[in-house]
Amino acid sequence: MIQGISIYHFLIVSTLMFFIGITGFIIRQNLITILLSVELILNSVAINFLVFNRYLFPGQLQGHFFSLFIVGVAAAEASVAIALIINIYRRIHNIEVNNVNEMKF
Amino acid sequence: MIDFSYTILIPLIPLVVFLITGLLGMKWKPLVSGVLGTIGLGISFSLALYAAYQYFFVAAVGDSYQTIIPVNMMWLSFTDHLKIYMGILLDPISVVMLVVVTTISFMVHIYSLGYMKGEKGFQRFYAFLSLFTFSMLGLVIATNIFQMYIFWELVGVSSYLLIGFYYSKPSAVAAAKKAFIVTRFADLGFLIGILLLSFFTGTFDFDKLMQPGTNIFAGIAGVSFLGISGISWAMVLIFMGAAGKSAMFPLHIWLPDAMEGPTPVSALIHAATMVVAGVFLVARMFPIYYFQTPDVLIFIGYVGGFTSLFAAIIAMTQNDIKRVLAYSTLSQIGYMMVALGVSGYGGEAGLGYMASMFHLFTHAMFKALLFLAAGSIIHAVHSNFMQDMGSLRKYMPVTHFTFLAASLAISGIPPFAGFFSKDEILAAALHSNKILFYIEYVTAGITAFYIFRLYFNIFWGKNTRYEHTPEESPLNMTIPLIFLALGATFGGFIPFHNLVSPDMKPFSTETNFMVAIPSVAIGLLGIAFAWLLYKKESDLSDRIIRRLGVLYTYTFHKFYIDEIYLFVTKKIIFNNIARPVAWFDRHIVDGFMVGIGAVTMKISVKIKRLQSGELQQYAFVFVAGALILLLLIVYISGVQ
Amino acid sequence: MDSLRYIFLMRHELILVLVALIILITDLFVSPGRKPRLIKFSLFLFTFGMLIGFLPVQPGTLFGGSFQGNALTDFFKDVLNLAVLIVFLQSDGYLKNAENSTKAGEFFVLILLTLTGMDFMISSGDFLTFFIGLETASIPLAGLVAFDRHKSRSAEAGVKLILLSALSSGVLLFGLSLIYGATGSIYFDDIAGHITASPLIIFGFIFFITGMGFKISLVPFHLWTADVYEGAPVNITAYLSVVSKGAAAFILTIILYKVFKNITGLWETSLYVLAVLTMTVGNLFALRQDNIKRFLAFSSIAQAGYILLGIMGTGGLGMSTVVYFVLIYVFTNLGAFGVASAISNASGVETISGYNGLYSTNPKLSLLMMLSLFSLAGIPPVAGFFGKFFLFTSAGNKGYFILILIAVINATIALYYYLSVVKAMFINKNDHPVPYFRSPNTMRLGLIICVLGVVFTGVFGNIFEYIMSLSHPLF
Amino acid sequence: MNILSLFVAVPVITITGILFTKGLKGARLVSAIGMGIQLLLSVFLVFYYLSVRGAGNLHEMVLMVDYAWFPSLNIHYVVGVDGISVAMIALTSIVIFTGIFASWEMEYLSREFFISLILLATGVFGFFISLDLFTIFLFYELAVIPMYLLIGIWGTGPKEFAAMKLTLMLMGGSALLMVGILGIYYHSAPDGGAYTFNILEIAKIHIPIKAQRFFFPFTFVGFGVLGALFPLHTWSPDGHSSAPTAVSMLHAGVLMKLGAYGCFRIAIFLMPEAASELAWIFIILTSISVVYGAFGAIMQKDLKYINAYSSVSHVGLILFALLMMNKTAFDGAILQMISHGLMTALFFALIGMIYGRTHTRNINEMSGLMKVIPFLGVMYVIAGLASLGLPGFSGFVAEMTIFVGAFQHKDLFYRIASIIVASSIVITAVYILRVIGMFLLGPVRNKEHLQLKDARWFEKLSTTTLVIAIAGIGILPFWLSNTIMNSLQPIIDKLAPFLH
Amino acid sequence: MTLNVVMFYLLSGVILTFSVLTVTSRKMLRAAVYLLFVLVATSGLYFLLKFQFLAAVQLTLYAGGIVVLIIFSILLTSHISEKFKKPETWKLWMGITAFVLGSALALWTLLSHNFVKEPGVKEIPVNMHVIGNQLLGVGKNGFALPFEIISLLLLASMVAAIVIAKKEKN
Repeated sequence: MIQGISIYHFLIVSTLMFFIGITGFIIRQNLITILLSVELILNSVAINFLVFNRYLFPGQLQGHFFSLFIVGVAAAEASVAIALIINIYRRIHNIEVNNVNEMKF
Repeated sequence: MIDFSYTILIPLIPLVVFLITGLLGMKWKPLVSGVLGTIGLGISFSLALYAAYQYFFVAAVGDSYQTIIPVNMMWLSFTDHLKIYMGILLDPISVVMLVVVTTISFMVHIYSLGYMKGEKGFQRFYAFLSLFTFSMLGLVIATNIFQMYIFWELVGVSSYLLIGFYYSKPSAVAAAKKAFIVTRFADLGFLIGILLLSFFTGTFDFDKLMQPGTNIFAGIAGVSFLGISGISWAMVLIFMGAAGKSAMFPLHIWLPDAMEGPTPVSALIHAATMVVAGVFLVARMFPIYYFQTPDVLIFIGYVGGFTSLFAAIIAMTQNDIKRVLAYSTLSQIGYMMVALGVSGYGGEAGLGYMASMFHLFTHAMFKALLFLAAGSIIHAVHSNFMQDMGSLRKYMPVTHFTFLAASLAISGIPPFAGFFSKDEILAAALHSNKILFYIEYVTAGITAFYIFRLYFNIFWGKNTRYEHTPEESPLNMTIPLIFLALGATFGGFIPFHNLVSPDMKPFSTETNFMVAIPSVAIGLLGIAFAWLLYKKESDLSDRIIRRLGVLYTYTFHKFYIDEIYLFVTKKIIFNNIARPVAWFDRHIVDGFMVGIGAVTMKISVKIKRLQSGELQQYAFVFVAGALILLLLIVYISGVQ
Repeated sequence: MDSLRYIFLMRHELILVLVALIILITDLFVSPGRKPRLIKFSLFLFTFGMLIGFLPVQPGTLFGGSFQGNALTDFFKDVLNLAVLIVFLQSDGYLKNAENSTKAGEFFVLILLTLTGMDFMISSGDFLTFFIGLETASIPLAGLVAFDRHKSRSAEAGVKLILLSALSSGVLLFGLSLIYGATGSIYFDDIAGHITASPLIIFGFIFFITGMGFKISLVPFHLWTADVYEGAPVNITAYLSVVSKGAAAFILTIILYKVFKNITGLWETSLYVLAVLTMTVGNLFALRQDNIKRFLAFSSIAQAGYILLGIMGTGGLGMSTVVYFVLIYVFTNLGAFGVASAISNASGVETISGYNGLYSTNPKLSLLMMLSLFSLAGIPPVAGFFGKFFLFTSAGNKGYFILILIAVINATIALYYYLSVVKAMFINKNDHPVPYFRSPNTMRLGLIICVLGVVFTGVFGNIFEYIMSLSHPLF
Repeated sequence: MNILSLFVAVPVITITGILFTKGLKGARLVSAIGMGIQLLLSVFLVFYYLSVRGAGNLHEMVLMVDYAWFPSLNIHYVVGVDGISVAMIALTSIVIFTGIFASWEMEYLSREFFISLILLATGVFGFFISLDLFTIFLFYELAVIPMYLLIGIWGTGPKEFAAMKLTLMLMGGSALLMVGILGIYYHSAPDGGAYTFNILEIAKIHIPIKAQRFFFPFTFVGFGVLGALFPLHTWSPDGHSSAPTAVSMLHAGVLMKLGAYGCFRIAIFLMPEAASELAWIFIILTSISVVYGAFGAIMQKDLKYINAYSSVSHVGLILFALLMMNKTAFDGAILQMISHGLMTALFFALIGMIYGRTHTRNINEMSGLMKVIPFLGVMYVIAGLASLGLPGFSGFVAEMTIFVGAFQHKDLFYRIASIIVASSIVITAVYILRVIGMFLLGPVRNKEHLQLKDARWFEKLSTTTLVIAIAGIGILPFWLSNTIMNSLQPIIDKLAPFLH
Repeated sequence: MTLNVVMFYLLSGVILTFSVLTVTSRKMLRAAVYLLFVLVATSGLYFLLKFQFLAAVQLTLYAGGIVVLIIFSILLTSHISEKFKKPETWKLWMGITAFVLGSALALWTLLSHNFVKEPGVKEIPVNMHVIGNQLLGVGKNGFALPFEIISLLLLASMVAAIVIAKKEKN
């Protein structure tokens, strides 16, 4: 808990970060950059949990651990995603998102 | 009380014969069916005569006849009080009808043994004849109006089957169809009439309906629709049924076409029995007409009167001898209707009622005779047209004399049967309705003219050269002719006023010379006119025809009534209702249903871009979906 | 003995992990030529493990409420096990292909581990366990989806799945974080009391629903479904559409009933909207599909819509109709996918038009397919009819008759496309139909189980009654 | 085993039996035996029923059996019959029996054909014996769905389209029905207690009027689709014309009656207030059905189309009568169900036989067939006459009962509607006679038709059976009518407070 | 204005700026590096919130591990110098819509909510002892179960990653 900084300040940051991540997910051209946006999203959620934990419910560490596990999940997610992206790269020598729309309608 | 339950055999025997010949007939020699049918009808005929004897001369109580119901079985129950019974009701008119029907039918059965010999479907013919006879008998003995309706329909279908007997002939098929549909249309009226009547009175039974002074009509009092009282509607609609079967104008169009059937059939059904069912129906319902709806009775009289004149006029111009006879039948039935229309109820006032039944009887004799004789002629000449005939008196003496007897009878020349009955009708009309009297009076003259036009053209006139010399018909055809000729000649002496009257009490009547003399005179006039024109080959008639011009043309074409009907059915019902309905169903209703499917499919194609395969679009939809859902829920739940 | 209680209560998960590890290790020592034996071995092992799951165990909670075991979850896990067994049986042909056989071990391990994740998710008593279970059940799936490495479609499907599922996890987490912020706990039991209809909780709830909607492919969160189903190997698609979806639906129901019971009206409204969208859009898309997997994908989307109707009934009835439907859905959908898989393995045909005239060459498969499709369409007397009828009954319990109307109209639309497939197999003529082939015995066994399930699950009322007896005490 | 359940069991056993046969001969033999047993069973049932009633059993339903199926939802397998269902069962047995013989030479995929056909029949039998809404609904759908295959595989013409349309429309109807059924279910315990699907139980309570108003249209229209209620009848012409003979027979003969029967047993019986309140709407629709169907038939060229439209008209009459809601009209409606069932089955059987010979159903391409195939011709004429309501055949009895019953309604509007509806008998005559005149009578124009062979033994058997049934009812209607009337009494007692 | 407040604004500024840059930078490697900055700044926030352990994990695992992994993969799959095309307009619009709508809604919701601290609870210290106990605790507020499950997750992810990325024999 930081004196002079309310919970809202943190929440503004995390929320903006979350939606920046979402925007990035939507507008980026490259699969890896999309993955970066995902990391932003997860990160912002982690901040949320921590902030709530610290500001509102300091009696336990649920938020803290949630964040911790989010980091772990993010790692797992990233590893599989990267493996898949590399696989894509092997198939089509390109990881532009515009090239992975073979299946549609 | 005399047990009349044996009368059940009268209709049942033809039914059994029908079933046997219908189911097994094909396995036998044709003649077996014919003989079987004839014997069966012979028995029925004897039973009918015996029943008549018993009824009129043994069973009468005091000076009035009783309504006797020897048999009445529940057949179908609609409600607690509306039930259809199948039974036998004997009263003067039904007994008379029993005799008439069995007599004519028996004669026709015998006659057909010769006439139809060698025809394909001989068994079928006899089966149908039996069916018809059964139905007709069932009709006349009906104890309730619904039983009557049932047999009414059955005679209709028998008529259909018999008119269409030569079913490979398109004209016969068309005629049969027409007959059935026109009468069916009329029967619809009959049915609705029955429904109305039974709805208000709560009964179908004649003996309840016919009680004079009964109060079962109380429920209908005050009910009216379109300004006409409920009971009038009912009775008019019932008369519509009668008019259909009896071919009253404007439902008469089927009868002339019905001549496509074999001639014995025309004699039996379309001259003597079925077509008078309408008259019988009106007579049966007479108390209701008379007491409840006298206006309708007058209406009936006018319809009859108009039809009789109208048909007689057309008959003057036709060349097909069977058609002439058909129009003549129309005209004569018109007489009967007039008679009913002008009749009163009790005592001498019931003269018209009696006269109509009397005329029905005599007409059955002489008209059947005319037809059978015509059949005999056609059999010999192989043509229906009088142009192809002439001087036949030399070749076919029996036919000639019997035909002459019938012609005199129909012309109302004493002492032939027609004179008496027609005279009674005219007398009744004179008493109550002058207009109808004059119409019938004129008609009588025209009748005499056209029938003798026929007679002279066939038996006198030009010396036609025949390919095969015509021969007199065999005995089994001439015997019925002779028998009927006797009937036509002497039938008038039967004291009908002692037998038939509305209130079932005999009354006395005598020949009214004020009526008889002029009517005989006009009959003779007509005959003389015909003699003048057609006795020898001359162009006199042609000159007159030319003089008449368009009048003749109209008459010759039967006043284009058929064409009007054709217009209504083909153009209006078929082309402007049925075809549009079919189209509407296929394209609009079904089109709508199919359209739902097509639209669904179309939407499916239209929205396919939603699934674009673009990862980021998916993400956007995902997020936007969440946000919109959020807005929606917040909005719906109304939080803050 | 406390630890024994742990072991017994978590027997499903433990056995699965154990089996997975055994397979993983055995795999290391099996030479490539003997991989087919590994398949048999794994099947046997799994079947054995599955049987252990049937042991009756007293209900209870572990880890301070994080793990909740009761008869219903146990039953559901058994259902999932059964489904996976069928998937394994049906994958036999697929795994015997030369290029796949080397990866057979991984195939089993991945499926088993994801299944473990689902089991944990089902039993979870707090959002953290739930979330980790969910991720365990979905991240490795992407690997399975991309299992056909040489196929670019498979790779594409994998990427789409992993990225979108990451996004959805993010959204879900965001929602959970807000709920945590509003209630101060991640334990279901603690949260339930604090749930009110405040905007924050609604926000959190909607994001939560969104994330779950992704897993059970509700419209508009469904867009990945068709592409992934199409790209993935048939058996994986089957696994995804049946097991993964079923588990998600189950836990969603539990959470809705338990955690969000204070805002029942709200979530019913949102499910209403989602159900209408899901059924309608799913059906509309399914109408013109030719690829059988894509077709089944959209059909399964529409089916998810029906599940929502069941959820809306709330209470024991709602719960049991959902479970019952999932049970039936297992047999039904696996039947359909099984046939698709058999045909795909034998001839490579994966289009509906390729099925033309199938009945003339492979009558039994066609019949099975027809049964499954009828079951999907809800035609009696096959099980789907009962499943669907009870779902609707459940919705009727809360008076949602208009929704039922929409659902049944949709079911009619659905019938059109199910019948189209039937038509292709039975009516359409084809000069070169898929030639006759005989599937491996394991595959046939898998199909037979499906047939039996489809035919008998519905008619025997005891099954539904059993589920009712399990779920009624819980709510 | 309960005798009623046998009606479901025998077809199922027959189907199982067919599975073990090879080829046409075995399949048809097993089918014929199975359905023959079924026919005997139904004859036995008729007498058994009468004896039970004769013994003084006055329960609304007899021979009842009740197994709890899904106790938690109170779904039971309840069977029981009254005179009405017995009559319908007998009808079904006759039609399916004759249908088997009408498809005696179904070469293509014969086993599958007979299986589907009997499956259809199973649904129908189950429907008529059930007293539980759930089972009724189940059997209802079971009866509808084999139609798709039967038409789609063995049909003629645009069969796929027709089959699809038919199935979708009917299932759409059953969709509405499901809403109705669930609605009834959830209002079956207004005073608390367990909800029930059991018709007899529900009949004892009074469903709130508001609910009735909402659910009656669903239920009625849901069943009405199968009864070809205007404007939802359009599956009928296409479906019937594309279906193979036996299927048309069964469908027009029996299946359409399911709709009417359901309207009666469920919609009207359970929700009488709404029924009498909303009847006028459906009276209008059914009146249109009757007249419009008849007009629609006039200009058709395809024999089956004519019959399909005629069925629309005739079944419309059934629904019309049901809406009149009095005993006589009900009686008429049920008589008409049976009568039309037999009649139309006969029609379709004959059309199938004629088509099998001439390979056309277009009446313009045939003429004078009476001469070459007199047996079939005569049978057709008999069917036609029965259809146009000739006394002596069942149609007359039924129609007259309907007209008389409908006319007993106190309200003038209803009576006028009755008159309009009655006018259909003329239109019927027009199209029946037109078609008979066109293709049976007249000279034989197509010389190839001179070579045609008349009916074979199995064809004679099948048509004669039907004709005997039709004529039997027509000549001696009181037995059937009385049986129905007696069974109607409890229903009328229940409805009485809500009528007019 | 304490140092903490200044630090907060600074870190927030860094986070937001580099977040935006991460999603807009047209060079891939740079984007990855910007992400690294974001993550590092986030760990700074964690420090401020006195979650030192998590901050360390964030630094090592997230910033150190994941980002490096990503950078490796970038190097594997892309040309460093390559500049992306500008995002297509429709995507841009979608992104902006999502951002505006989403953040507006979320912020409005969050800011209008009155967060109150749980009354009367003692703040528990976040030291390694507590963390260790809780992480392996099996009771309430113990996270042994998730901890075990995530091990499975990581195992499975590894297997999955391997099975996909493994070099094919042929």
